[in-house]
Amino acid sequence: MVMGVMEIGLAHYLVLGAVLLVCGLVTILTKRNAIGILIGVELVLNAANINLVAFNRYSHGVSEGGGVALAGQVFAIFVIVLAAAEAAVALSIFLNFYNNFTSVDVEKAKELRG
Amino acid sequence: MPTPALLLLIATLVPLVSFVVLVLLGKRMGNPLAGWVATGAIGTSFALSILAAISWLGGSPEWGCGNMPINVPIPWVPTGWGIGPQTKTGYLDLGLYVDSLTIVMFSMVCLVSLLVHVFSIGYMGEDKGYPRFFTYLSLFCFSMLGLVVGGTLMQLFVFWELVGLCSYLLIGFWHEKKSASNAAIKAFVVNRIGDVGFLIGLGVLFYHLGNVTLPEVWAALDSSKLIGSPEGIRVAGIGMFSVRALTVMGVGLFCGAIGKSAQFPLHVWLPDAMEGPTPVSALIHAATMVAAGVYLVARIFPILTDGAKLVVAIIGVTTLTMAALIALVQSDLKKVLAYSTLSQLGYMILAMGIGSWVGGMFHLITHAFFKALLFLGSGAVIYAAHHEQDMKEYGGLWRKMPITAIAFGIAVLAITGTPYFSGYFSKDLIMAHAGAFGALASEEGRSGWYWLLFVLPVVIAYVTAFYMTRCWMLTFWGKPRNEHVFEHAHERGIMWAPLAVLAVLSVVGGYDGLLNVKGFLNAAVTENTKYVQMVHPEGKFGGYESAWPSDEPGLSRSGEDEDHGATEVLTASQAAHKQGWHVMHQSVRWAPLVGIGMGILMYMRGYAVANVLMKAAPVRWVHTWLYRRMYFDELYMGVFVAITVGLARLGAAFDQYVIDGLVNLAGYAVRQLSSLAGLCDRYVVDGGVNGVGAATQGLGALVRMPQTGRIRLYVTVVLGIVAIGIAAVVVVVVATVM
Amino acid sequence: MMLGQAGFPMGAVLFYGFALGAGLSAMGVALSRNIVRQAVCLLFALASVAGLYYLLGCEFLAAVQLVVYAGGTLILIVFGVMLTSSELSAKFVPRRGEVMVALGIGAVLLMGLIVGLCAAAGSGAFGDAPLALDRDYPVDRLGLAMLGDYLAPFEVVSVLLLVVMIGAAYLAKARRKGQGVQG
Amino acid sequence: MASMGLIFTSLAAVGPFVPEWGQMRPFVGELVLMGTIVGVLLSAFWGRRSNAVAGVVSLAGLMLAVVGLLLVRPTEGGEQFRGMLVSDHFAVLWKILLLVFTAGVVLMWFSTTRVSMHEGDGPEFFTLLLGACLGMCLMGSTSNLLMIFMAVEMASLPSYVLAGFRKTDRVGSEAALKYVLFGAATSAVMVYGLSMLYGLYGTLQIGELARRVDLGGGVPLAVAMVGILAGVGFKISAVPFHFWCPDVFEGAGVDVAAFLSVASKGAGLTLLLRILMTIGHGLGYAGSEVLTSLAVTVGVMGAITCTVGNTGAYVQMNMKRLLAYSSIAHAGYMLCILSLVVRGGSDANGVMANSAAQALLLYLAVYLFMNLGAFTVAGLVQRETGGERLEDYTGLGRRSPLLAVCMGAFMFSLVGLPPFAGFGAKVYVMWKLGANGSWWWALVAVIGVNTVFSLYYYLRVVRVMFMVESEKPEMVVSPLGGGLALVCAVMLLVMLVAFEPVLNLTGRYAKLHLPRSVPTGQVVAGGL
Repeated sequence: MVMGVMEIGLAHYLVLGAVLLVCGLVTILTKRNAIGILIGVELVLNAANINLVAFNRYSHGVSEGGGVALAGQVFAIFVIVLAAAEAAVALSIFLNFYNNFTSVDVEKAKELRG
Repeated sequence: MPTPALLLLIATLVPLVSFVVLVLLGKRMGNPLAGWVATGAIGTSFALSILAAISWLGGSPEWGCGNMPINVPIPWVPTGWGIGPQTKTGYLDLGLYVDSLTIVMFSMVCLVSLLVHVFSIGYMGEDKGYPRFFTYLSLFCFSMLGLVVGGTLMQLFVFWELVGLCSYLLIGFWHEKKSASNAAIKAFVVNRIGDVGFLIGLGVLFYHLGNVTLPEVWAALDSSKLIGSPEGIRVAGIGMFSVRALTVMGVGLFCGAIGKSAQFPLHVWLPDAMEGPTPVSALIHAATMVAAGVYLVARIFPILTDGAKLVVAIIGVTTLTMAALIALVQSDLKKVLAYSTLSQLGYMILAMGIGSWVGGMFHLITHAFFKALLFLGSGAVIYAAHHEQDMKEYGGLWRKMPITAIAFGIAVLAITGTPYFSGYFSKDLIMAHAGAFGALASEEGRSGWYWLLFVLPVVIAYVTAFYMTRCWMLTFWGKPRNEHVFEHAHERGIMWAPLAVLAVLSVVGGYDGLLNVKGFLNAAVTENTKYVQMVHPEGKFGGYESAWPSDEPGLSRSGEDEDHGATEVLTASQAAHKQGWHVMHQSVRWAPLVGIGMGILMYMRGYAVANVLMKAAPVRWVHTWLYRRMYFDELYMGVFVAITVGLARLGAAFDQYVIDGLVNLAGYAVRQLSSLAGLCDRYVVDGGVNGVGAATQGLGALVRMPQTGRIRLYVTVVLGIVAIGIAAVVVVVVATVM
Repeated sequence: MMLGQAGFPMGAVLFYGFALGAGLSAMGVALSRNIVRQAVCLLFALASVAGLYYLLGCEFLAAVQLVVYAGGTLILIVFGVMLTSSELSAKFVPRRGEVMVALGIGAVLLMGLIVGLCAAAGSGAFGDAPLALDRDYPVDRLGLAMLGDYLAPFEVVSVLLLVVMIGAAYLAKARRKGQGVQG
Repeated sequence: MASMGLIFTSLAAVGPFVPEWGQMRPFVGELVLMGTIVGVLLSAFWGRRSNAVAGVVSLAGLMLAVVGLLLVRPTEGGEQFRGMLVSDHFAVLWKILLLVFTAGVVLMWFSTTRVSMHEGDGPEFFTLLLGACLGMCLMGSTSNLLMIFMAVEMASLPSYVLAGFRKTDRVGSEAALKYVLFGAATSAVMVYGLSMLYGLYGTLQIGELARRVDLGGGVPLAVAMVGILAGVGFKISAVPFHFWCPDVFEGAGVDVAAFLSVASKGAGLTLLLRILMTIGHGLGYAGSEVLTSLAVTVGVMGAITCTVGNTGAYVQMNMKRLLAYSSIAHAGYMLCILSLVVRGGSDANGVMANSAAQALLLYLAVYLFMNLGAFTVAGLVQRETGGERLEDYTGLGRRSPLLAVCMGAFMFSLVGLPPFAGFGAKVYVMWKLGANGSWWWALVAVIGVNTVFSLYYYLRVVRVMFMVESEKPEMVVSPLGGGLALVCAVMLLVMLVAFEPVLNLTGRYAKLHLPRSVPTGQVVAGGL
């Protein structure tokens, strides 16, 4: 596959995915607000989704029988659903933490250690 | 299951039942019922063991000889490989093995245990841990008896650990005493070092053979097969077992015995183990458990290569010499006895090393009687003296405790090898074989150093007589050095009765006619040889016959050496054997007399003569060196502490390069170092245990360093590792592409 | 309809637009210190990614992304932000060292991934099947796949959502009266 | 009528998609669990007694599921639901163990937690518990990347809530926070890795994927491996993904900690085993470098994990934290087992690899009772004394001989000392590793050294219980709790005495359904 600048190929999507991944990870690492960390996780999941969809459309879009293969897209849909579920659980836990510590600063959470 | 095996099995289980009962109900039973329950249990075991012995003897026309050993293998864990037609192939077996040795050993353990139980009812009568004590004792009896009847090395190991556990519990019985719990930990740790060796040996054996049943192992790895094939033993269906592997295996297994029988260099735990109650010292740390090491060597004897045997002999002779020298100067009554135990165990181990199977086991049995007597006697003294153990505070006690004094005196005579006491027969047998070993070695043109294996024991025989006499003199003779102790001293019936029984045994234990221990042991050799040959026609109960004929010239015949030589054509080993007896009689004939005489002369007036001698500088130096137990504890301590400090420094250096956790760690390191400083003035075990502990703790501190409770640090560590990993892969990929 | 006509590279321009939107918003998320601003950046990032899905011909997925992700998850997050709003003004400033470490890790990862992925894509490790972009497909195929090949995960996710909702509702419920300190 | 017609028409349309009973039967455990969840939710209508009712309902459901699984014919194996799920012997035994264990946790809840729980919270608690259990069941029988992700999330999400279930408890909420953040991060990384696998090989089926694996993967393959290791390693708490474990165990309730210690780790290990074995089988076990590098990675990870666990436990004074580190150590031992799968190569049927499955099942079966028992005792002590620190165990030998003896048994078993089954399991593992020869001996050595390390802190508990006197009053132990602890201890004894039946049982179940392997000739060459 020729990779011209104006010819959009798989690699373009993968690089974008990598950028999102790294941004997400940096977010996870630097934020002290628990919700901020959750936002970072969402970015990482989006990176994975971009990969999945791009792979599906560029490389693995045809099943063995010649039909349409949808594995990547279906995977992406499930990831979106689970991200929503995970966010719900995480936020409820943050709220509970907030109730107990009156803060969502994860640096406050160091009573358990050693 | 044949009757003797069944009886012994039941006899083994009875103390277990007693243990369970005491665990559940011991506290409610209280004093003295709990003690009587345990005593009843071991009494039952003893009765059963006598029955077993009778049925064993009844099983053959002539007693002992000609019986087939009873081997009852029970397939346990399938392994998929292994040798042996006797059992289901490919199983790790459990089982029972009964031969004449088992019978003798079992009866001895039961008898001594019974007497110690009875004694303890008196001795421990006022202790608040009375039910707990008997609970432990019952567990110990079960474990020890299990060890004796166990038919596989695997089982030997399991019960080995169990007796170790009991020993640990009983040494630390008075755990509120810091020294007692330290001693318990020391014993535990030092024994584990030995056990590692045992496990390695067992692992090598099992890995190659897939079977650990005693007769199978003997038959497969009989070391006499090496005589024809110097490169190793070929085992059918398994392959070659090289001499080196055999030696490693043998020495590894022997390491277990080094730990348990407190041989050099792992001897340091036994003297400290005297922190336990005195009956425990008598039972576990003199008569039975520490002898288990010798028993183990006896059981693996046929598979020991010459190299391994030499190691055994050297360890034995080192221990017996060292311990006897240290015993010369100790002032704590129990410490003297502990070191004399070490020395006597050294004799037994030496006997095994030079091939005197019967001699070693014979000495084990007789030693059990007189050493139990010595300890129980000392227990009676200590009990009478308000738990004062220092001989400096005794003196003149025979007037208050005549029975104890006489019994103790008999034991002293037995251990010194005075003619016609039990120790005489067994010890002389060992030394005769040592002499023969030397003779054989020089005949084969080996180094003259082999004679040391004879000379040192002989010299130490004189020393033994001296220090045991010293012990008796300082305790019972002379003027009372502490009026308070003297006033308080008295005797109790329940405590002197076992002494009397043991005194009788100490006298008659060695005769051929009465207990006939030696006859049993000779029979065991014959039986095992026959049995192994039945299993594997080419096998032997190896090594023994190649050194000496099992029926050695008895004492009665020792005077008529010349006649024999004229009529028979002797094999080389028989000739050497005869020469051994000859040399031995020349050397040690006067040992008891000289030693005892010296002792009496020197300590007639208490410490007076000794104090004069101490004025001379070289003597004082030697005395201090010996009194501080040749500085072994300090040496071990130094090594452990050095390692600990080194590791701690390493850990501390590592810390500085990590951003987080530094604060936590600084505090930790300070505490660590301060505890190290406090460590320096303690004993070696503290040093050892804490050393290992601190090393692990140091590692633990490193491991827990990121565990600061900060979730972001956790994630950072994880992602950092991931990033490094991926970067590494990129580098590799790029490098391959380039 | 995907890549536009020959001549004007419509597809490429759209891609770069969405990609820049997604990338810059993501960086905004990573670098902003204000949680509200982060949430807004995330919204833009999600929308841009939806645009990319559309560009790739996955209209349904794009819709899901917008409805579920941007419309659901993000709203949840904003709720979370508001419920813990007493600290909105408080800036949790990370330590400089931590930021440096994070950026270091990020840089290493980014370089590694870009080099590695481009190399892999260039060498055809991801399969060199012809571009399937011009193959149109109706949404009902996706629906059939959900009830056919992917029936098991579909069912599992229903149970999962039930359980998770119960758990989340339990934890998020306000403290009841009389509920003392325990444990 | 019209609507009826519509329903029938739509049913007919959906018809082909509804799985047959034969396909569903191996998953009777999961089906019953789903039903039980509904039942537990209904139990909330009992009003004031709903806690106990919910507990009883879930207990009954778990038992029913076990019975259902026991009735599954051993021959029913294969891929079901279009390759999404796999049913085989291995999965069945794992599910039985898991369900029995969860039932044990429910019993434990009755004896330790029930009184301290608010009335009306029970249905939520058991819904979450059963939901997590369902996810862990699925983890044991999936060989599809999507299902792996689903199952891991299904197991994780309820666990996060469970960790913080005591809402007003500060440390509890802290534990939940850490757990969810750590878990979300690792699972996101895992999805990214899975996307790489999909991109490389164009399939979500591991069996299919294994046939296409080669070394050309380069960075994407490495990312994928790291991703899977992160996601599964988080469940196993393998180093370096173990950080959450001590904090969460300490902060969570004792019943939750017990549940996570065995179920979560076991599920992760079974999943990893299946992945490794499927890949190994797909590659034909022919000493492929991919497989070897995987096995070495897992083995090294296991060695490091057990060392970290054992040394970390060294100075812990909190019983739950100590047990957390101990569970990390045991996860390490079990990871070492997984490194065995690479040696399936010597024979086409993968008998060696099956022996790894057997060792894992055996270890799990033993580990289950050890940990259930130890946590039960910890819970009972906590309930009586209100404390979970080691000081609270002083003189336990006098205060409650039954608990102390049981705890002693668990500690001995955890060290791996006879006469408890922990000994047999450990020896068996070391032996299987040793029998493999070559570098596996290093693992045996590591396990040996670690056993020595672990001796100290386990025996310290025993020492505190029996050798330190205390003035504390005698404890009243609930018969249910004491009985549970006793049963666990007795099971440990019995499992060593009857070691062979246990071996036979695990051996019979240690068969995995594996897709056909590559025909010889296509195998990627390479040496071990």
